[in-house]
Amino acid sequence: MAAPDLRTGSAPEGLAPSGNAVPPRISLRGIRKNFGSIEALRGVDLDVAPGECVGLIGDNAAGKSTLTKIISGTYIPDGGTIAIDGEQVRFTNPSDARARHIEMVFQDLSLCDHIDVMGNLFLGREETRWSFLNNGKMRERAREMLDDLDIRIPKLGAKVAQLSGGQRQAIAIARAASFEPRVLIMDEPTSALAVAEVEAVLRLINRVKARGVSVILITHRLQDLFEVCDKIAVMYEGTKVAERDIGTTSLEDLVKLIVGKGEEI
Amino acid sequence: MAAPDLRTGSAPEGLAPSGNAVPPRISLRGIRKNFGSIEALRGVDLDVAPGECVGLIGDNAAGKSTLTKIISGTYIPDGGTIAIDGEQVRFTNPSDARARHIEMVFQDLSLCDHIDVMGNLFLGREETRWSFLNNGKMRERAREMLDDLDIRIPKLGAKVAQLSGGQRQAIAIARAASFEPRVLIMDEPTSALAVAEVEAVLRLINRVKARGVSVILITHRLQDLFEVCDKIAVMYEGTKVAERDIGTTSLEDLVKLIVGKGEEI
Amino acid sequence: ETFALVQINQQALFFNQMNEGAQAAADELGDELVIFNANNDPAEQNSAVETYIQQGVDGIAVVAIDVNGIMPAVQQAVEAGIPVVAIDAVLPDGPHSSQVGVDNAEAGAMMGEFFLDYMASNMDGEAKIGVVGALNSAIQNVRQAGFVDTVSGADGVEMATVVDGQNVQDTALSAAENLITANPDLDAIYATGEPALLGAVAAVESQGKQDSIKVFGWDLTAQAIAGIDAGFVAAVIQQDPSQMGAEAIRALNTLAEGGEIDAQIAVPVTIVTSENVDEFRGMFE
Amino acid sequence: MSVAYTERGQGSPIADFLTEHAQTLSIAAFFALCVIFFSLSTEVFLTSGNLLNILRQAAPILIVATAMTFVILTAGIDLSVGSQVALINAAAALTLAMGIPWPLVVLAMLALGAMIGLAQGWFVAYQGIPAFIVTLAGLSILRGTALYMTKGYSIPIVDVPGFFYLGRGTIVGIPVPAIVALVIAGIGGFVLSRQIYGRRVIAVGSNPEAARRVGMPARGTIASVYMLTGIASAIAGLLIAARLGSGSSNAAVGFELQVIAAVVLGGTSLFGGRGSLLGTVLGALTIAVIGNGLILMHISPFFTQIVTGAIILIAIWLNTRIFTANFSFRRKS
Amino acid sequence: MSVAYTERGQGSPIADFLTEHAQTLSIAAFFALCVIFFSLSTEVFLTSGNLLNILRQAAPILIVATAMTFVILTAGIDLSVGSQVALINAAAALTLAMGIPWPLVVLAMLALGAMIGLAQGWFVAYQGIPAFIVTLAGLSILRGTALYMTKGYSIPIVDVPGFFYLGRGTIVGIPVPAIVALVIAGIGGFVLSRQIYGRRVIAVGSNPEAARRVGMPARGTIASVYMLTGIASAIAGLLIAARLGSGSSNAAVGFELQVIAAVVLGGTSLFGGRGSLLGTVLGALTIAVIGNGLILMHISPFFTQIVTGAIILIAIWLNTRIFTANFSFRRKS
Ligand SMILES: Nc1ncnc2c1ncn2[C@@H]1O[C@H](COP(=O)(O)OP(=O)(O)OP(=O)(O)O)[C@@H](O)[C@H]1O
Ligand SMILES: Nc1ncnc2c1ncn2[C@@H]1O[C@H](COP(=O)(O)OP(=O)(O)OP(=O)(O)O)[C@@H](O)[C@H]1O
Ligand SMILES: [Mg+2]
Ligand SMILES: [Mg+2]
Repeated sequence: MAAPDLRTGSAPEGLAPSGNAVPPRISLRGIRKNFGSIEALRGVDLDVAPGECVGLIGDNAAGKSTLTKIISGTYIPDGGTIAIDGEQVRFTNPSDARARHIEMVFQDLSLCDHIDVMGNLFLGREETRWSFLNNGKMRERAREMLDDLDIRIPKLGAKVAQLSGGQRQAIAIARAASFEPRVLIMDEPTSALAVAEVEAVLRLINRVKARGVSVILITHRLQDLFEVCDKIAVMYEGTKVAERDIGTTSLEDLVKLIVGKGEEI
Repeated sequence: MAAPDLRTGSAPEGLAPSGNAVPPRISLRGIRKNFGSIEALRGVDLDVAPGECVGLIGDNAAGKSTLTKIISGTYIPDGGTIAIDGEQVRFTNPSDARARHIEMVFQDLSLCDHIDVMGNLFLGREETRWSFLNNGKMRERAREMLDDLDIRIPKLGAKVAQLSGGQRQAIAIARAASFEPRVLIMDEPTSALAVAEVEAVLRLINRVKARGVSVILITHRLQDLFEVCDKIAVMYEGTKVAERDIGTTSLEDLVKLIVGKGEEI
Repeated sequence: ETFALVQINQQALFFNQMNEGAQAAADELGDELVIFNANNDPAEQNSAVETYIQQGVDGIAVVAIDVNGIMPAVQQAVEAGIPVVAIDAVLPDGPHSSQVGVDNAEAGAMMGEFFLDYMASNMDGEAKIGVVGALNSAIQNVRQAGFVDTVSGADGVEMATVVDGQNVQDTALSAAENLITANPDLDAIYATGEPALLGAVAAVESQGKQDSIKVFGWDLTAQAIAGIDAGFVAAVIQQDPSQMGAEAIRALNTLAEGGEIDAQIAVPVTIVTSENVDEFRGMFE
Repeated sequence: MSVAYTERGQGSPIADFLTEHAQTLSIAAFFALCVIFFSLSTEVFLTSGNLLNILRQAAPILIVATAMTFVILTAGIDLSVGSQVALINAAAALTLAMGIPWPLVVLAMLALGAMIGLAQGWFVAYQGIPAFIVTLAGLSILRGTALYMTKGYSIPIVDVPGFFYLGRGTIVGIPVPAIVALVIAGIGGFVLSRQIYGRRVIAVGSNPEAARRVGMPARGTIASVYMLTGIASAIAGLLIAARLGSGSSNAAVGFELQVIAAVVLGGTSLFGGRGSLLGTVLGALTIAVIGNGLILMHISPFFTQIVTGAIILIAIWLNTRIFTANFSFRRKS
Repeated sequence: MSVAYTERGQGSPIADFLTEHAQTLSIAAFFALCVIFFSLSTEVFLTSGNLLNILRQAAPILIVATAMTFVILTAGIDLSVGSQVALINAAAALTLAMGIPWPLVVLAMLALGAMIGLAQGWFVAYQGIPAFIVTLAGLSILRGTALYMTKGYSIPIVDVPGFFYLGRGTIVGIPVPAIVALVIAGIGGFVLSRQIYGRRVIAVGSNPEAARRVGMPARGTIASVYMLTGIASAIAGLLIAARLGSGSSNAAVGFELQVIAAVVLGGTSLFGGRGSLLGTVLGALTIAVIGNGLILMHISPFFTQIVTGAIILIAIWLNTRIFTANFSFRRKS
């Protein structure tokens, strides 16, 4: 299964541990997950190298969100192994994953409606001085975080419940991308964004990739994949049915793979 | 403003009331809406003819969702008038709009998490016999409704909280489209759908248009507009800044209009 | 003059009759009377006394929930020159001017003696007795202790369970029913207060045990009189709450006019049985 | 690396059934446990007399808990039921004492209960005031009114055999209150699962804004559930009056918490949208059985409160730990 | 049909401020109204003696309501506070009667309160049992324990002047309990709005799953708020014991509902995530002022319950009708 003999401990970004091949940043083997009678995942393998962006596509209910939630510690898998930088790990809750700098943009966004924009941007990562919230410092950084995404949010003090769908999504993206992730998982991050904002997110992904961050991008906008991804994994009914390098595939090919009309290798 | 002298009463589908020009199915004039200090809408006019599909596009937070929620009776406008088939109306809550066969797919879907798929499909439109739920009849129709959308939902008895994002969205679409609407409003209905499902929704829109239903489609997937829309309205910061016939515009043109770099007529 | 009466609650007839007696006495003497209902919360009683001190009433009568806990407030009142008279619940030694009412422990013991006599003469000298109490009422705990201490050692008496009616009649009813089913051979029930007695009477009726169970208790009601008439209620201690209230107000009035009063003002109790029940019928028509 | 395009298998439907009904199953199991335990440890428990006793005692809780299930399903709460019972109890005794025929009194009390409930429901549904506060105020106002009407006297009800029959009579050996309670619970369960009204209640509790948007009479539905608790409290108040043969403002103190405990023990979520009436029935019976069993076991009365509380905690703990293994996060469930 | 691309204007920030703080403003206005009304209708109300009295009397509610605000912000509830107060009250009296020095007793009681709270919090947070049921069981168990310890009698506390000072003393003329209460409320407000702990409490109440996903110690936070009510109840129990000079299992009957009423009156939502401590303080003071004012006005005791309930209903009605014009739909707000 996963290369078990590699030494543990996180190697510096982009540097192989011992002259050897770089172990994948994330390596999943045989991941299974059932919800009651539904087999959401039926044994999925996936590798993501440092600085690589993997596009995860598939039909609705194929299990994409479930797979990424397992990587981020939100669900505990029923079977299979997860290795980070060659070291096998077991996440029992999301803070375990966060401790390893795995950040995720959830499909349902996971914002706190009663907290303002700034508070949501820093949720779980508050700047504090002796346990006091350092609002001044947070306000400064919040502006920077949002400007990166080209989004118009006039008031940082507004409660997020009152924002438009796109504004809310932008906040979730800014939050995940800003705290030096080593793995960034984005579950349909651009579904509610307008054209310019989508471009900004794609630019952002390319920027973090260049810093050595591994990215997993779930999206149904297949054309976007070609702008940022290095590799595409296709899921179908809880299994991974295909993997393609971006150079060797085309939009039509992917569409066929998704619906299951491309049944070869 | 709206032609006020046309006789009231709903004319049969697609038929002009008195040899004259058909009044628009929906006619908005000067719609304004404030939330606290935010001017969400600053006076918007919009006409939709029977059997016409209007694409409503614009940057995030431009006010698209707010405008459509006003048409569906969810919000009460602070100013302006709404006319349906030439008759001026005032909606005080969504059932008023529903009584006039205005159905809407909400951006946040508005599903009841604790109710199963079938129950959500028929929410507010339950089949009953002497106030008893007629589950048999509903089950039959539910399958039909979902098959139209090409979506895989194995169990009609599953609670919708457990479904994937795309499955949930499909339920909301099926619900709005199935009860003989005269106006169908869809707020980003395809954002979470996979490729094949998007095509199915677009086909569905063309089908209902052919039956004389007026459709308002909000989407950020601009290429889709060209497959179903007759007219595009562009919003910017709470106003409508442009309207285009589909034949006279292009993707690039629309992108410019959205971000405000196309400042002519 | 203005006097204040700080009451425990108004859910029992007992307290309301006390209020009425006090009101009548006040009217007769030309005084104003204000009544406060603490709804069983001891701290509320202290708050009320403090408020009346601020307002400068001329005398305070108090029926304490927490006999120790009321003392700081009594102290404050007396220091502010306002005389205090205690009714019913017996306060520990303190600066209050007088104690009006019944000694519940003694009356409980008296009922115990009555029960032993009754058992000897009417129950072949043997009886199994259960208690319907109200553990959240200190006064009723005193009544229970006075009774139980008297009867428990005696020959022929078997003590069954104590059940808690919580001073609520429907709770007392369920508890008493369960007491009866749990002890099919039960001969007698002692109920320590009005809700408990009401519950016990209804339970005996609902279980159809009128022939085998005799009820002893506190505080007459129409149902208790009906039970006496039917023969299964053997004896009820009847206090005279109305007179307690009246005596307290008269005492306060005397003090306000510069007179002197006794430290103990006793208001006697009567044990009501089928023999003397007619005297009390009028109160409940 | 080729994988066939295979469809997911159909997992066992039993697993789904268990997950779906975990709450009801677990309270049923706990109820059975209690019954077995008390049967073994006391002789009297399993006698028909005692069992009928339990049913009669549980009737008022069961009736009000049925209506309370609807209220809690809408994510509301009704703290005033105890006070409503007391008010009806007192009002019934007073009107009967005035010589009004008892069937008329019963009808009038039902109407009064419905009106009180509707008034509270109006504040909750149409004025948007939290149910907790409305019914807390109701608790105080209604108990005060009962007190005022009776002046603290317990009002005897004499010589109305027809009325007494309601509280004390039996039909083929089963106490009338128990029959009334079971019929009401049955109807409640039926309405909840099969009627459009039940669907509306669940929809409003699950997502009130969605219910409104699809054109359901959301406010009307919310107001109506308080009318249900009003009517149920009236019935309970009448049964208690008929059983005790008297009416008093002191009746049913603390009743609201018992009722809510029964509903929650039965697996209905206080956040609305999820619950079952069968669970409520089992919850109410469990509470009644525990109360009865502890007395039969001659537990010292000083311990009964402690033991009752502990048992309830254990019941719901088993419920969440053993039976609901997949219990994810509090609010979601 | 040309429209320029103009940006939205900046609306008045006052409108936002009003919407944001509508709840607190309205309870403040209602509080002011009550004060003015009672000042005009009774002479004694506005004397410093009476005002200090009100402060002293309100202190226990205020202290526990401060902690309860945190609990309710997490969408929880603590019904056991009254029983906790009674237990601490009784335990303090018993230990003082054993001759243990009072500072030691105070510390021990605080520790006991914290432990009881933590135990309940553990069930809620780590076992996923609804807070309503856990604390309802706690209500029963703790009150039963207090009853058992005191056997239903009240335990006198004698000759502990240092301890009495806590309940009866004054500092520059202000009662010690009032000072304690205001300090605690102040710290509470500060923690809630400025400290990371307050942020966590609000996040957990607003969306527990989101809080968990961003790596907040969601369970720990939930457990901790019940520890806060435990400690606050201990303080309240000690103050009441010191004020009354006795301990009794009957202390603080119905206290939980008063405390929750104060919190909700102050605008904190029972669905979690939204609330303010200033509102809670005003809510608690309003309840205390109404109680005091009605006594001063010599309202017949038969009416006080009715009037109190009605006033609370009116207060919250004004709150939602007049001040929160934009109040959309119940659950959302
Ligand atoms: N918490 C849950 N409980 C029960 N079933 C679940 C749960 N989460 C997911 N599922 C089921 O698992 C399957 C996969 O869901 P998942 O959300 O992973 O799909 P997806 O690939 O993300 O789809 P989409 O593109 O629509 O978002 C679905 O059939 C769904 O019903
Ligand atoms: N209920 C509300 N309360 C306060 N402000 C609101 C509310 N609803 C919308 N707004 C504000 O109105 C503006 C327009 O929002 P709207 O949701 O209509 O945008 P949109 O065009 O649909 O954007 P998107 O494409 O991101 O969905 C936003 O600034 C938003 O913050
Ligand atoms: Mg998904
Ligand atoms: Mg929108």
